[in-house]
Formats: sequence, structure tokens, C-alpha cells
Amino acid sequence: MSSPELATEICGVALEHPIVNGSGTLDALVAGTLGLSAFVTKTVTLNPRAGNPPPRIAETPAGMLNSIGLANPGLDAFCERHLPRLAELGVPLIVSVGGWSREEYATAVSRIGAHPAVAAIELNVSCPNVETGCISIGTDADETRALLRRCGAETEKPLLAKLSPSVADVAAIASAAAEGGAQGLVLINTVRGMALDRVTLRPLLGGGGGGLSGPAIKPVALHAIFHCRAATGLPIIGMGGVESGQDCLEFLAAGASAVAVGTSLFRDPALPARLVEELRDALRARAVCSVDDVVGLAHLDHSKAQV
Amino acid sequence: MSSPELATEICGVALEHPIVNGSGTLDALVAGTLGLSAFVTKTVTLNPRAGNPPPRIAETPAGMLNSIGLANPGLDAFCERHLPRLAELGVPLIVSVGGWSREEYATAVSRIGAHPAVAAIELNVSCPNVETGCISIGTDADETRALLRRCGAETEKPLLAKLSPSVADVAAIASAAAEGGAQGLVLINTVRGMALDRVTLRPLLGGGGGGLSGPAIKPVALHAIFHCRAATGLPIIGMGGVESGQDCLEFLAAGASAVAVGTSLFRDPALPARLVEELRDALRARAVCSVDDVVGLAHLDHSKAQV
Amino acid sequence: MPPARRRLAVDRVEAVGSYTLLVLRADGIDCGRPGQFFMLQAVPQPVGAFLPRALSAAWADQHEVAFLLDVRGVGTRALAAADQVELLGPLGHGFPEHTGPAILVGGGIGAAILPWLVRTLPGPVTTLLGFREPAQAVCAALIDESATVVLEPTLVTEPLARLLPADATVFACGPDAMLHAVAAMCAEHETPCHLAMEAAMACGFGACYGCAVEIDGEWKRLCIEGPVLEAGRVLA
Amino acid sequence: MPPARRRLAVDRVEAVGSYTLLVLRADGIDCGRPGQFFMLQAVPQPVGAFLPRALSAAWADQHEVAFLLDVRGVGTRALAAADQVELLGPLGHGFPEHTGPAILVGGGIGAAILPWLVRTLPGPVTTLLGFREPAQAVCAALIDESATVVLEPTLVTEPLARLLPADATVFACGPDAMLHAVAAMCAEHETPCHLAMEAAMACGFGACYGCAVEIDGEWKRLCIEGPVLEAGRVLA
Ligand SMILES: Cc1cc2nc3c(=O)[nH]c(=O)nc-3n(C[C@H](O)[C@H](O)[C@H](O)COP(=O)(O)OP(=O)(O)OC[C@H]3O[C@@H](n4cnc5c(N)ncnc54)[C@H](O)[C@@H]3O)c2cc1C
Ligand SMILES: Cc1cc2nc3c(=O)[nH]c(=O)nc-3n(C[C@H](O)[C@H](O)[C@H](O)COP(=O)(O)OP(=O)(O)OC[C@H]3O[C@@H](n4cnc5c(N)ncnc54)[C@H](O)[C@@H]3O)c2cc1C
Ligand SMILES: Cc1cc2nc3c(=O)[nH]c(=O)nc-3n(C[C@H](O)[C@H](O)[C@H](O)COP(=O)(O)O)c2cc1C
Ligand SMILES: Cc1cc2nc3c(=O)[nH]c(=O)nc-3n(C[C@H](O)[C@H](O)[C@H](O)COP(=O)(O)O)c2cc1C
Ligand code: FES
Ligand code: FES
Repeated sequence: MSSPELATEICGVALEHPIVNGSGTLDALVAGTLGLSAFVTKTVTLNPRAGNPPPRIAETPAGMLNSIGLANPGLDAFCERHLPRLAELGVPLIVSVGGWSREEYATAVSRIGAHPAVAAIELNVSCPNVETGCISIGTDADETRALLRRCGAETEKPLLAKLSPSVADVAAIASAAAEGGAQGLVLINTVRGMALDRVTLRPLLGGGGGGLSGPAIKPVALHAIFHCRAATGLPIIGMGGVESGQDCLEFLAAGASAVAVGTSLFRDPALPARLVEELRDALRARAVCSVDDVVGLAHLDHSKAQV
Repeated sequence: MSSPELATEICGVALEHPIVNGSGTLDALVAGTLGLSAFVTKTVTLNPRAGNPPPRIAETPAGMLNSIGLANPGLDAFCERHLPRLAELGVPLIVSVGGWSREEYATAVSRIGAHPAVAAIELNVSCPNVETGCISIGTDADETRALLRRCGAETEKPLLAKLSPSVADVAAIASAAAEGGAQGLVLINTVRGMALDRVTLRPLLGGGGGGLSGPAIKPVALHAIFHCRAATGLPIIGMGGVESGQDCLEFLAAGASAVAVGTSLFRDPALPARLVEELRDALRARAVCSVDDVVGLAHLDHSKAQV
Repeated sequence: MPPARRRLAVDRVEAVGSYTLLVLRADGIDCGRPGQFFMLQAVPQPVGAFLPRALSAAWADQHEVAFLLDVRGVGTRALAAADQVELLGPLGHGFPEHTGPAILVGGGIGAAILPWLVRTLPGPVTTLLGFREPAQAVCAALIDESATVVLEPTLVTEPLARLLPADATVFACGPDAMLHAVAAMCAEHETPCHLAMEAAMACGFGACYGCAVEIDGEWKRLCIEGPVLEAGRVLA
Repeated sequence: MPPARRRLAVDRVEAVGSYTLLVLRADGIDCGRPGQFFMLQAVPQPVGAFLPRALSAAWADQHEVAFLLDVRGVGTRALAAADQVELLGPLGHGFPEHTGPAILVGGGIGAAILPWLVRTLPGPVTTLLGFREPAQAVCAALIDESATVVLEPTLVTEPLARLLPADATVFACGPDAMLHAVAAMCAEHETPCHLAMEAAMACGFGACYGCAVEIDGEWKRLCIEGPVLEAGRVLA
């Protein structure tokens, strides 16, 4: 049998294969693109942010917490210093944008969307590591819809909404994003969590709480992807604990068109290359011709999945 | 140093030590009470429920999903056949109640609260394994407040609200429960998740999705306990992945007055006895006289924990 | 009250065709009776196998307790590589005491439960085993040297059909489809029949309600009612 | 681009007083230079140690790469018991090339980084080591037979104070409080000083932004800027 077709696309952005990175989990200017088919930047905000004081990470069962706190150089420095170099990476560029108000997002979207190297923009409305803004938008359907509308007026580039699973009904937020004009979804951001210092029994992380990522949250991610796909039909970049080709297969089947890796990349920068191989093998073993044939498979004639 | 005092109480219910079980994770009539200081029943609903078709459980990284679906014999059978035998267990009895409407809860609370063997009632407004009712109440602050008010009119027994972490702001729900008259909180119920069959790539569980439990959700539990304690000051039965004396210590420090075990009990029915020993040793090593001295410790002069 | 969990040393691990025999030093513990099961977890706990695995004892005595494993996933793989194992059991209801003639029917790894049963049956025994491939059939020697062994596409229900009706009790273990076929055949011929069933189990002692099987017309816990059930209770 | 992760066999594990020496077969890989670090994870991945651990090479050559471990938690415990280890590195910036006189200051397990450094310094070396207890001090023999060793309550800054000012460069590794004291003393005497620092790290190659340390007056990634830093960059 000939090799299965791994090439695909998300919101019109052609991808050599479905494996990309999660925002904030790779500095491609330092580490390169590691074989990813697109590069997603760390979330950029209007003003520079120093981020939270250390410690910023804690290990948890089958996962980790982070409280980086959206550390980033701010829109100006990003556009002037980073974007030109990111444009040279040789893979499609997806820029993640965060903010504290609709206008902040709009300003960033307008400026970043104007750069020819930017293929798509991810609106991070789901960072658990800041007190206000961002996730307060992403937990409110009306705010999310309005944000997408406002930002859609600023760019022709596809807008994807990155959502938090730490809400009562992520599919309702996804639907609101779709109504606002989102062309795609990015699921999931980290789950809100906390760790205490073993000895002092006080909150361990510099930011107090943090965001849980890694294999521990894989079932949460699959649930969100499945239901958001069912609710909106939008293309999805799926993520949350992916560490094997089998995981990729399951995320695609749940409804993702591309699969992102974050935490597991930290343990092994060669992960993207391995996932591509494992996914290729898995598709071949199933005699599937193309990635697209697997996308959404879990939704076919299933009678269950009400909850 | 003399042995630390493990005896404590929750909502006026005296406990020999702080280790109890999570609702739905032990059948004491079959397995006994395993050294727990109180027994919490599986959630009882007005009408009998067969529960979801199998498979009902799936293994996940550092945890498991269940879609039991509130299988229970219904209020009548529970009161007639189970309650009299549960009354003989020799430990305080906490009955968990679920329902599809305020009146269903109220009926169950009234009848169960009237039984002299019942020390307290847990209102499960957080089961992720049913389509409607239950968790639809627990994701809405107003509904939660109203439910507590309504049920409070039916009994003198303390009412505890069992909440889901799968909401945007669990502390807001907890505050609503407190306003409604809840005397305590039970945190956390399982986190919504899903698993796919490795081979068919369709939803694995008979109920479609399921509830994630076990060590994977420990950071989510600590976060919820910490913030609900800060928001309400109510006594809390804390749970979610507890498997060691150190975990108990951390749950107490985050703000729990008692600690419940569920999933880890499945692996070892001797867990409660081991936890009591480990907790005693941990308190002794810290030269702490009593469990109560640890409760809420994480809140003392911490300057972080905003998120 | 469930028995205490025990940490036992692995005495030996042997390949039995494509299956794996795991023998633990029994340390004098009570191992129950044929058909009962144990929850096993490798020490140290393997990443990715959070829950213990339910396994029927292949045999047990004062000195050792043995399990025949079909190593398919991360839990059984870790057990086959372990030096020590956490063991909870014996659990559930095993095969009933039986003195008359018996027909044993095993399908695939379902055969794992039969070696012990065959040793305890005082009456005449006929053993029928079905496998997908020859390498699986190697384990037949552990059960009954004179067993009738069939390989796919032949199903084990074929030799059974030739034996029925019979003045014997049938004891069967294997995939659900096989068990239902065997039960239906026995019901037709009014031959007593006991099935050893499987279900996904988290605890093994009635705590999780995960092991629901349709028994007596409703979802009941297999670990409490079974795993060995009188066929009529499942067929209904 | 970070180096490829490699799976290396454990050659030997030895107790060095209360520390543990872990020696891997280097298999000819490039091990970088003194002061660089590696991310290590035991194979199979231990339950409870999801992330690899950052460790400085105690020494490395064509044949072996050695680490001195303070076994405190689940990650280091698993490494000390492993037959195989996943290793990513060398990572970060090590000690700068240096030819003149050097003063090495190590506190506790911070001494782990010094054996290799001492072997590569061509000039005269004075080694000062501070430990909490005698069993930790055993590792001094791996570094410098003539090291000055002090035990708590004496701090390693005491012998350093007697040496300063000095026409030498100071290389220090140890707890943050010690590093800050050493850096302050060196600044006062205008003695060049390099610190090897620690921070919680998830990746080691600049991806997670977890290892933030105040460098040049802002939070910067220690795995990229360091772990060895000119003291003035941290003191500021
Ligand atoms: C009462 C009883 C007795 C059993 N006796 C034996 C035996 O003697 N020999 C043997 O090889 N197997 C036996 N099994 C099946 C055995 O428990 C599963 O094969 C095993 O759980 C699969 O684990 P794994 O690590 O190989 O696969 P994995 O793919 O890692 O298993 C994943 C999950 O699915 C569950 N699971 C998968 N298949 C089954 C199954 N068929 N039954 C129950 N749970 C399953 C596992 O418990 C686990 O949680 C028995 C099962 C039961 C219920
Ligand atoms: C650049 C660098 C070089 C190091 N070199 C050595 C060395 O040569 N020998 C040695 O014994 N240790 C060294 N450490 C510290 C070592 O990484 C920690 O001791 C180790 O991570 C603790 O792991 P554990 O499994 O023993 O403890 P655990 O309690 O299991 O660790 C829990 C978590 O905390 C983190 N952590 C705890 N303490 C530290 C610490 N001091 N620094 C960083 N992370 C920590 C771990 O990474 C882990 O995620 C170095 C650290 C860094 C950053
Ligand atoms: C250290 C760290 C930093 C992150 N930073 C961001 C960020 O800046 N913006 C964002 O949208 N998501 C951020 N995330 C979330 C990831 O992109 C991803 O959604 C999440 O980690 C789940 O995937 P994983 O389990 O594969 O890591 C971050 C995650 C981690 C672990
Ligand atoms: C199999 C299973 C069944 C459960 N049934 C109930 C239930 O009936 N009512 C309820 O309030 N919680 C139920 N729970 C949730 C637990 O009580 C507990 O809140 C949760 O599992 C987290 O704790 P753990 O990680 O220690 O299991 C159930 C959990 C499991 C795993
Ligand atoms: S396996 Fe848990 S109830 Fe049967
Ligand atoms: S350890 Fe990840 S950025 Fe430094």
C-alpha cells in the first residue's frame, strides 16, 4: 500500500502533516521548528509582560502546572524584533494574541494580521494565569462572540478561538465564537489547578494557581473537542496531553483537523518527528489513505456520547 | 511527643479522624467501612436508576473515567432496604442525594433527613454522567442557591453541597450554596472527560463521556478547595486523587476539614487505614498537635494565589 | 470486607506459546477456589496502567499462585516483567462444587481459568478448547492432555454441539460471543451450564459499579455476582 | 536546535557518602563542557516523575558521563535505580574558558558540578567546600584532595572571606543564599565571579519559560542564559 497522505489544512492554511505546537510551548527562534508543520507563537499582548515570579512550574501526576503568566515582549517588540525572524522559519505562522479588552485584542490583530508572514491568528481567551481579561472573556459566550466580531473587522486572516475547558459548557462558548465569525477553534488550553509546597503547605507557584497540562488532561481535551466539533463543525486544532501517534489518531477522530503538542515536547524535542512516523504507521495499519479520512470519525453512527 | 489528635468534626458530625469516602466509591454493605471515620452513600435519586450500559470505566493517565450514571435503587428501596442496614455500620452516615428538579431533591432530603441514623446530607449537584438535572443545577449559582434554600426547609440535618470543578468559577457556585444555607461543601466531583475506543475510535464509555477521577485531578481539587474556602469559609470535605498522607495534609492545608478517598480506594481497600497512619506520622513529624491546626494553613500570609 | 492486598514475589515467568505464565510465591495466603479472581498490579506501578488488572488464578496451592496472561496492553506487559506484584483476592464467586461428569469449554485466553478447575473435578471431564492460532493452543497441555482443540475458522461450539445433549455440567470461559452461544446451546438441551465472564473492573470488590453486566435482567456487578454465573442468569 | 535525546545505559551507581554517583556509558556522544547540564529521565518513566530532572555533568569523556545526585525525590530516586536513562543535552552555557588562578566554591550538592571544572582548569586552583554534614563531604575527594572543607555551622563564605581580595576568578555553585553571598563578596572585592544556578525546569531548551531567574534585572530563562552566569548579571 502506498504511504498514507499526511498533508492537510486548517482554515485554509496548508500543512505538510497535522502536527503543530501549542502556543507557549516552544521558542522556535531558539530551538527551531523541530519538524512541526506550522509554528504557533507564545501569546502576545499589547504591552510587554514580565510574567509571574518563580517557581513557575510544578510537576503533578501525569502532568504539570505552569504559571508563566503570559510573559512576552509586547506587541511592538514582537512585530519589530520577532516577526521578521519568525517569517524565516519556513513553516506557516500562527500568532497567538491575548489581551485585557476587546480593543487590545483588536489592535494586536490588526497589526499582526497585516504582516504577510502570518497565516492565521489564534485568540487566546483562556489563559488561567492572569487575574482578569483573557479568560474572563473566554468564560462568557457573549463576550467571546463580541470579541470575534470586533477582531474579524480588523483582518482578513483566519481567526481561531482558543478556549478553556474550565467552563460549564465549552461547546456553548465554541458556538458563540462561531457566531462571532471564528473560522476555527483551538482546544484546549490548560485546566485550572494548584499545587502546594510539600513542606510549607503554602501555594507553590509564584502565581498562586496555575494551568494543568500533559497526559492527565487528555480525557478533558477529547471531551471538549468532541462536543465543540459536534456543536460547531468548525475545524479544530486539538491538544492536551498528546504523546503518541495513537493519541493523534484519537484527537483527529474526536474532531481535530490538526493536533498540537505542548508539555510532552518538553520531555523530548524529537516528539513531532516521532508522532509523524507513528501517525503514518497507524494510518497505514488501518489502510486509511489520508488524515482527512479519520477526522471526526468518532461522530459517525455513535449512539452514545450524550454527556 | 504525644500522638497527634486526629479526631475532628465536619458540620457538627464528630469524626474519629478526617478520612472518609467519596460518594459512589464504596459499598459498605458489601465491603464494610474499611476504617473510614464516616460513610458517604452512593447518590440516591427519587426513582430507581439502572445506570449506563457498559463499558462504564476507562483507564486514563494517572486516573480513570467513569460513566456509572447514578445507578441506584431509588429513594423507597434505599430507605426501606439500605438505610436500616447502613444505620448499623457504626460510623456516622452521610447520604448523598441527586435529582432532576428542586422538588425531587426536597422529597429525598425530607425523607432521608428524618431518619435518625443520618448525620448529614450531601446534595450532589455535580454528576457529569447524566444529561440533565443534577449538574445543570450545580453550574448555575441561582439554581444552586435556590436548591439549598428549598432543601433547608425540609430538614434540620446539615446540608453539604457537592460541586463540580467543570465550571468557570467554582467559588461563585460555592458562595451561592453558602447563601442558600449550605453548612458545608464537598469538593470536587469528577471532571468531565471522554475516552475513545483504541480500535474503533468511537466513544468508549456506554454513557459517551464520563467523569475523570484519580491523581490526575489532584491539582484541580486543590485549586477548588483553596478558592471555595477563601470565598465561603465553610467546612469542606476535600477529595480528588488523594492517595497518600502527604496528599491529606495538602488537602487539609488548602482548606478541607475532612478528606475523602475514591478512586485510590479501588486499588487498595486498606488505603484508609494507611492514610490515617501516614497522616499521624506527618503531623508528628511537624510537631503539630491536631488535625485542626493544619486546616486552612495554605491561606496564612500567602501573598500569591490570585488565580 | 475484601481480603488484604498483599505484595508477592514473582517466582517465575514462562512463555506458554503466545501466552505468558506468571507464577507468584503464594506465601501461604488463602487463594480461594477455581473461578475466583484477583486484582494484580506490577510493583512499581507502571506508567499508563493506573488500575490493577483482573486475572483468574490458573491454579493455586500453598506454595504458588499462577496466572496465564494474554499480554496485550500496558498492564499485562508490566506484570509479565515484574519482580513483585500487588495482589488483592481471592474475589468473587468461583465455580460451584461439582462431582459428576463435566464438559469444560475454553475460548482463547478464557482457557486460563481451567487448569485449576480440571484438577479439582473428581468426575470424568471432557475438555474442548478453541483458539485463533496454534501458538495459543500450547496452553492446552496445562489443562488436559486429551483436550479436543480446534482452531479458527472452526469454533469450539462445533465439538460441543456433537456432545450435547449430555448428562454433564458445562463450564465455559471465553469471549462473550462464545459464552452466549454455549449458554444458548446448553439451554436448548437443558444442560446445566456455568459461565466465567469478564468485564472492565476498577476494584473487584463491589465499590466502583464499573463491572456492570446484564444479570437476572438488570445491570449487576460482575465482581459480586460472578465472575462465574449460572448461565440462565445471563441469558434471560 | 536542541541536541537529540539519547537513551544511555547505566554503567554503575555508587554511593559517595550521602550522595549518589550515576555513571552512564557515553557512547561517544558530545558531552559539551563543564557547567553545562542535561535533562535526565529514568527508563521506564517512573510514576510520579513526569518531568525529566536537570543535572550538571560531574564529568564526561568519550566513554562515560557522570552525575552526582542528591537523591531527595521521586525523580532522582528513579535515576539511582535505573538501568537505562533518557538523556537530553548538553544544554545551556557552561563555565567560560579560564587559564589563570581559580577559586572554586561549592555548597552541598552544588559541588556536583566541580569535578569536571577542576580537571579542565590549567591554572592554580583553590577549592572551598561547605556541607551540612560529614557524609556529604565525602564527595570532596572527587573534586580536589586538598580542598578546604567546612561543615555547618561554619559557612563556606568564611574561608572565602579570608582569600579575598584575590587575583583569581571565583566559580561557585550551591544554594541561592550562598551564591548571593559569594557574589556580593566578589563584587565588593572586584573579583570576577561566575555562578552556576538552579531553577525548576521543565524542558531545558528554552521552550517552557519555567526556569525564570532575575537576570540583568528581568525574568530570563536560566536554561538559555545560564546555568552559569557572570555574577554581575544576577546581582544587579
Ligand atoms: C474476572 C476476570 C478474569 C480475567 N482473567 C484473565 C486471565 O486469566 N488472563 C488474562 O489474560 N486476562 C484475564 N482477564 C482479562 C484481563 O483483565 C484483561 O485482559 C486485562 O485487563 C487487559 O489488560 P492489558 O493491560 O493487557 O490491556 P490494556 O489495553 O492496557 O487494558 C486497558 C483497560 O481495559 C480493561 N480491559 C481490557 N480488556 C479487558 C477485558 N477483556 N476484561 C476486563 N477488562 C479489560 C483493563 O482492565 C484496563 O483498564 C480477566 C478479566 C476478568 C474481569
Ligand atoms: C542546571 C541544573 C543543574 C543541576 N544539577 C544537579 C546535580 O548535579 N545534582 C543534583 O543532585 N541536583 C542537581 N540539580 C537539581 C535537580 O534538578 C533537582 O534536585 C531535582 O530536580 C530534584 O528532583 P527529585 O526527583 O530529587 O525531587 P522531587 O521532589 O521529585 O522534585 C520535584 C520537582 O521539583 C523540581 N525541583 C526540585 N528541586 C529542584 C532544584 N533544586 N532545582 C530544580 N528543580 C527542582 C524538580 O525538577 C521536580 O519537577 C540541578 C538543577 C539544575 C536546574
Ligand atoms: C509552560 C506552558 C506555557 C503555555 N503558554 C501558553 C500561552 O502563552 N498561550 C496559550 O494559548 N496557551 C499556552 N499554553 C497552553 C498550551 O498551548 C496547551 O493548550 C496546553 O498546554 C495543553 O496541551 P499539552 O497538554 O500538550 O501541553 C501553555 C502551556 C504550558 C505548559
Ligand atoms: C466510579 C465512581 C462513581 C462515583 N459515583 C458518585 C456518585 O454517585 N455521587 C457523587 O457525588 N460522586 C460520585 N463519584 C465522585 C467521587 O465521589 C469523587 O468526588 C471523585 O471521584 C474524586 O475523588 P477521587 O479522585 O478520590 O475518586 C464517583 C466516582 C467514581 C470514580
Ligand atoms: S469491579 Fe468495581 S464493582 Fe465490580
Ligand atoms: S527549562 Fe524550559 S525554558 Fe528553561
